[in-house]
Amino acid sequence: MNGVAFIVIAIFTLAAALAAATLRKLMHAALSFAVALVGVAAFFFLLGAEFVGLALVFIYIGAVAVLIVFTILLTRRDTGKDHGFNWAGAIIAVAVFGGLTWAILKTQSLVIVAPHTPALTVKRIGVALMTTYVWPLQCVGLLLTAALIGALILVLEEKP
Amino acid sequence: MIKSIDQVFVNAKHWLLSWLAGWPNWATQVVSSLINILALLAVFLTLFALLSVLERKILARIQNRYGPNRVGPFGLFQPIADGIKMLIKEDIVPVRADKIVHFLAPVLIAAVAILTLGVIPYGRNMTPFTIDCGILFFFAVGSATELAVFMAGWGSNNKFSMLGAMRAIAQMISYELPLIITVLPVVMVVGSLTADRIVAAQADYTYGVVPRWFAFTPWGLAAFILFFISGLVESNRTPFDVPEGESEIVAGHMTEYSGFKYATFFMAEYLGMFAISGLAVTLFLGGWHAPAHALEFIPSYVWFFAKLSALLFVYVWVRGTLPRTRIDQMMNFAWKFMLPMAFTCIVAAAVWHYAGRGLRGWLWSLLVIAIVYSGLSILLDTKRKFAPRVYRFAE
Amino acid sequence: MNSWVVAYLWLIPAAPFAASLVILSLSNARRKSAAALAVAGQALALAMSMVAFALSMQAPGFRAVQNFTWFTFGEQALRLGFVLDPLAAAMLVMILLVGLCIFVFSIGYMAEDKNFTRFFAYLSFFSGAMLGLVIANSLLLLFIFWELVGLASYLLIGFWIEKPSAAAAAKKAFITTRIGDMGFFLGMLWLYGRSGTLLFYNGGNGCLESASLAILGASATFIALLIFCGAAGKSGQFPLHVWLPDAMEGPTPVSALIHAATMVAAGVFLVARVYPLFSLGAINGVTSSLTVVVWIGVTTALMAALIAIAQSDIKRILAYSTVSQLGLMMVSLGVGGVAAGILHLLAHGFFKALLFLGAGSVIHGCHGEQDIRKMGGLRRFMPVTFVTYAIGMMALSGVPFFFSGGWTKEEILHATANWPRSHVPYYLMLAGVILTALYMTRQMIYVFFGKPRVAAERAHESPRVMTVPLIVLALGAILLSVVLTPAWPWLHDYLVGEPVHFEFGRLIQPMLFISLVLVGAGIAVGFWMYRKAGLPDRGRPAEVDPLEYAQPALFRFLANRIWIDELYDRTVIAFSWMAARLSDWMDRYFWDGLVRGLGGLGQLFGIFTTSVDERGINAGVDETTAGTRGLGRLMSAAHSGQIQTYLGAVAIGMLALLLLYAWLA
Amino acid sequence: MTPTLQVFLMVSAALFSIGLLAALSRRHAIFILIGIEMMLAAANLNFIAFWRFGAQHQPPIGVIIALFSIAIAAAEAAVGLAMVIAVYRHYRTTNVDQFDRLHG
Repeated sequence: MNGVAFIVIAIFTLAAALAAATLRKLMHAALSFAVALVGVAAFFFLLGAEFVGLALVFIYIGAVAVLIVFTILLTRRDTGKDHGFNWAGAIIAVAVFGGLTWAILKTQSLVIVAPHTPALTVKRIGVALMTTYVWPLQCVGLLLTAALIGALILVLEEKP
Repeated sequence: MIKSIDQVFVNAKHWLLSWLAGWPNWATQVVSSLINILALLAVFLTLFALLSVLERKILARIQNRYGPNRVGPFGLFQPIADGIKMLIKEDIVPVRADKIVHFLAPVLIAAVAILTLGVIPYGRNMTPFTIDCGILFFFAVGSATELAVFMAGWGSNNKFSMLGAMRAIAQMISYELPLIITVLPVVMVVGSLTADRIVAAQADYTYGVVPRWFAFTPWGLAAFILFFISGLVESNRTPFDVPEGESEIVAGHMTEYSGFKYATFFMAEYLGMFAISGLAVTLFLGGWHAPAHALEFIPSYVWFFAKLSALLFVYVWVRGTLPRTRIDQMMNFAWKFMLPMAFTCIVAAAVWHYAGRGLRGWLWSLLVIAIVYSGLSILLDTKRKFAPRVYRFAE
Repeated sequence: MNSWVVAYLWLIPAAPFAASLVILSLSNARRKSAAALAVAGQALALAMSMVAFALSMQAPGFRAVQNFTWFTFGEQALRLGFVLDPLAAAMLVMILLVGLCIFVFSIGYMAEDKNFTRFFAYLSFFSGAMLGLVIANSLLLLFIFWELVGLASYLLIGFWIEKPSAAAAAKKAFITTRIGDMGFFLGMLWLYGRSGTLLFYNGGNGCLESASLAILGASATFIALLIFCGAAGKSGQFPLHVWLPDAMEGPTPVSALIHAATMVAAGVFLVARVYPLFSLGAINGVTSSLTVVVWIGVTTALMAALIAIAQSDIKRILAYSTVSQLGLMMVSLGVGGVAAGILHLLAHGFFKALLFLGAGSVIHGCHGEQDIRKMGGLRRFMPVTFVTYAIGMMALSGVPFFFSGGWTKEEILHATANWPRSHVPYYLMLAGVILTALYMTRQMIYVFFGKPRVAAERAHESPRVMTVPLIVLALGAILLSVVLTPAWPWLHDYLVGEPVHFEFGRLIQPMLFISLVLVGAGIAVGFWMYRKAGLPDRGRPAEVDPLEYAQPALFRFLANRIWIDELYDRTVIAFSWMAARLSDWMDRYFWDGLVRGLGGLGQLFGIFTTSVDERGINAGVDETTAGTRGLGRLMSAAHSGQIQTYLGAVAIGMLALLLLYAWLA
Repeated sequence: MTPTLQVFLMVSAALFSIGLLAALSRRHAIFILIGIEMMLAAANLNFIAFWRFGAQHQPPIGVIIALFSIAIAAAEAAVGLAMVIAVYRHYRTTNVDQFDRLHG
């Protein structure tokens, strides 16, 4: 397929992700998070699931990133002070990464090349969503409205 | 012969590509997309330049004056003058501003604008970037503008720009919803997200004269109008240009920008306008189809750009006539009128489809829209709607 | 032939009942209307029974039945009914005639009593019940009226409720008759059980008709004997006679009506009514039940007659004479002379009522004095009473010819004579006749002859309202003999249901002479023994009774009613008292102990469970809770509240799983 | 070298652990949310990778689950951020270490 593209995108996303995790400034971290997500979307494009990639971009960058940025804005009073870095967390994260890689490398069955697949059209996804997975779709709709209302109530400030 | 004229650009491209027969496959792909990009940029930058001056001339004519006519014949070289002006101005960056974010903002916003242009079919098989879910791509990328605007506001470390950015984002988010929901009926009726299929669906003509454009169906017209209004808001154009309202907060999130960065902002705004109206044309005005069977002989791209310029004229016309709306009026209008109407368009489209897509469907969907519209207008009686403005100062 | 009379037969008992109800509702002051109502009720009933009597005379062996359903339970219907046959018709007439005379007499006798109206209410109630009993066609209906009669007798005996002796006597009467009635009731149940119906005559399948009698078979004798217990109780036969003499506590008309003519006769009537039960399977007229009846009758007659001789109370003598006469009737029924028994019953009803009313007017005259030893020579002061009393005495002792008593007694003797089982009853009955004559002459001499003693000074003749019934009854006692003579035995044949024909030849019967001799002997002995009664004679003080002087031990034995009451006290009363104490002891100690023991057991169990609960379960639970709380506190220390520690823990957990997986695989 | 499933999984594991790193090591509340979002994105990557490399089920189950998980992640992010704001209003700080009212 496109090894080169894969490598480029991989490096790009991981770098952005690492930046998001380690950058001092909160705003930069948030923005690099957005960039990392674009990387992940690129991965999805690479894997042939354009729709999901676009959905990811649309939802995450369109909404979540903006939300994060807004939250940073609303909690401005102490963004200046750096809360410091907790090394124990880093060690655990590395350990987990080690464990995961060990597990992945150990299982040889994963070493397979992507079979040729018919292009995933939005129609197939649409049909699947609307027939077999119509209930989960409704539930997710319900969940989203509930989350919306919940978030609003949480943040709603009673006028004095 | 007509066909060859119609396909002249496409053939040109193939001709160019034929030069690279021996190169590996991915290389030819890269080159072909490069060609597309260059063509796209060329066309739309010239259009940008043209429009900037035309806009000022039309505005002037509306205000009963001439507008720029000193530079070149009828002031046509005015954009070049502006361009040069912008380039040679000093690029001031606020001291404690967040330099990276400050710098990246205009870049991102321009990139996004150009990206959205890539999906629109300008003529018969003249779509620069054909992917399965074209419209979704358009909106996915489009949504990055909010982030860019925020970066601009945040990066310039200036209260006014921050406030301007907040207002712009609030405005754009509120109108993003109606924008997308009005697109839904078209996608639903056509059954696909790819722009080409949408345009193809509007090819036929009823009774040979009336084209099957969606704009001529009741729900299509309503959706088109709503889409157009949301387009105005998305590109921060006149009735809704609160963010950079000169009288209130200087240039909104663009206050701290000068020189070339400001030019890019300005360009991005226009490109955004082209993209939105281009999409409007593809979705509702039958893309590059001729308005009547008889006029088929005129090449497709001519029709596309004709319709595009008509819409742009309306943009400028609107800018010239309507006063600026208050931010809370705009918000109420979005949530209380636009959104319900957008939903009714979907229902109307469904009714239109199930009532047989013919005259009967036409009447039924008209009825639905009329009922909801009148109901909403009664409900949102202006006297009561605009509650006294509550001044809440930022904590 | 159910003419309208039979259909409205129930009106006869209904009239006195209605009268009694109305009188009860009147206040005590309305004396005149109460008396009028009672007499009217009686007269109406008499008229109707006259009509019924006329109807029953149309054909020999007349029987008309009027049955109706009282109520149905499930598909079983309980049927009652009224019957009109010679036996019932005769009894109706006798009861009403005697009753009417007694009602009129008691108007005078009870004049100064303050509960005058209540007395008449009870009297008419009693007569209504008695009439109902007589015409009942179902043993159940008969039993119902039987009980009402018992109730009436209780009310009337205990009429003077303020007198404790009267109340005790009423109670005693009621209880002894009830003991008998229990036997009657059992018999009735047994009969119903076997024959399925209590109707006497029901067109072929009544319990007294041949169809169901055949079903009864051997049990008929036992049923008969049980029913005889009721009869014995009510008619004062040997074991259950003790209440009759004490019943003299009631006013004299009551004694006259109830304890002479009607109620006591009910027992005999009952035996006569259910005679087929007694005589089922009779071998030439003798069945075991009938023999029992005979021997009971004989013992009662002799015993009562002997006791009567030694009594000093005028009414007690008559009471014992009634008991002995009833014994005689039972004997006659037992030996098979049903008609003779009934005849004697009817005749006895008239002259015994006469005697009682005579005694009543004597008592009234002597201002309530009942002890004959304080009376004497009253014949000069109360001539009418004396004459009617003498007629009654003659009839009672059985002087033949003019007096009805003679004829009926003679017939009974004739029937007892040819009783196949044994001749002893015959001879004893002869002795009975002598004794009867003896004690009656004793009484006559004591009361009417000799020198007037203490109570006699202010004696005066009773008013006309009392003497007229006496005269009527006396005439009745004499004229009745017209239909009783063997020459024209109209009443006998009427009862038996054979056509009567006049035959002069049969007038003189050998039995006539025997009875003449016996009665003469009796009177002679009486005169001889008691001519000096009440006067000091050859070393005998005045007030001492000649028999007592002659045989003091025997006299005292008889005077005390041969110690039967004391016997009962010692046996029955003692026994019941003992049974009461035993059940009290059982209840107090045995059952109570048992229950208290169970309670104790429960308490014990309670104590046990609480202790287990306290030490075992609670302690255990407390320990575990303490343990868990400690563990909880330990665990909570791990929760630092920091979100990141939790997230770290999750990650470490995942790692541990991976390691475990690695170590396992 | 065309990328095999294993390599994809390596990348998503890396992304996941970077997310974990962000969530664990940074004391700022919003970092935790960013960390979580990254972990979720890694999971989605896994879904799509397995869908692409695995047996082609007729309804593209991997894609659909990825879609749903994106939607849910968005909802979760919204509520999470709302909570961060609410907590900030109460604590006047976003330093996670100081949110320890629920300690043992």
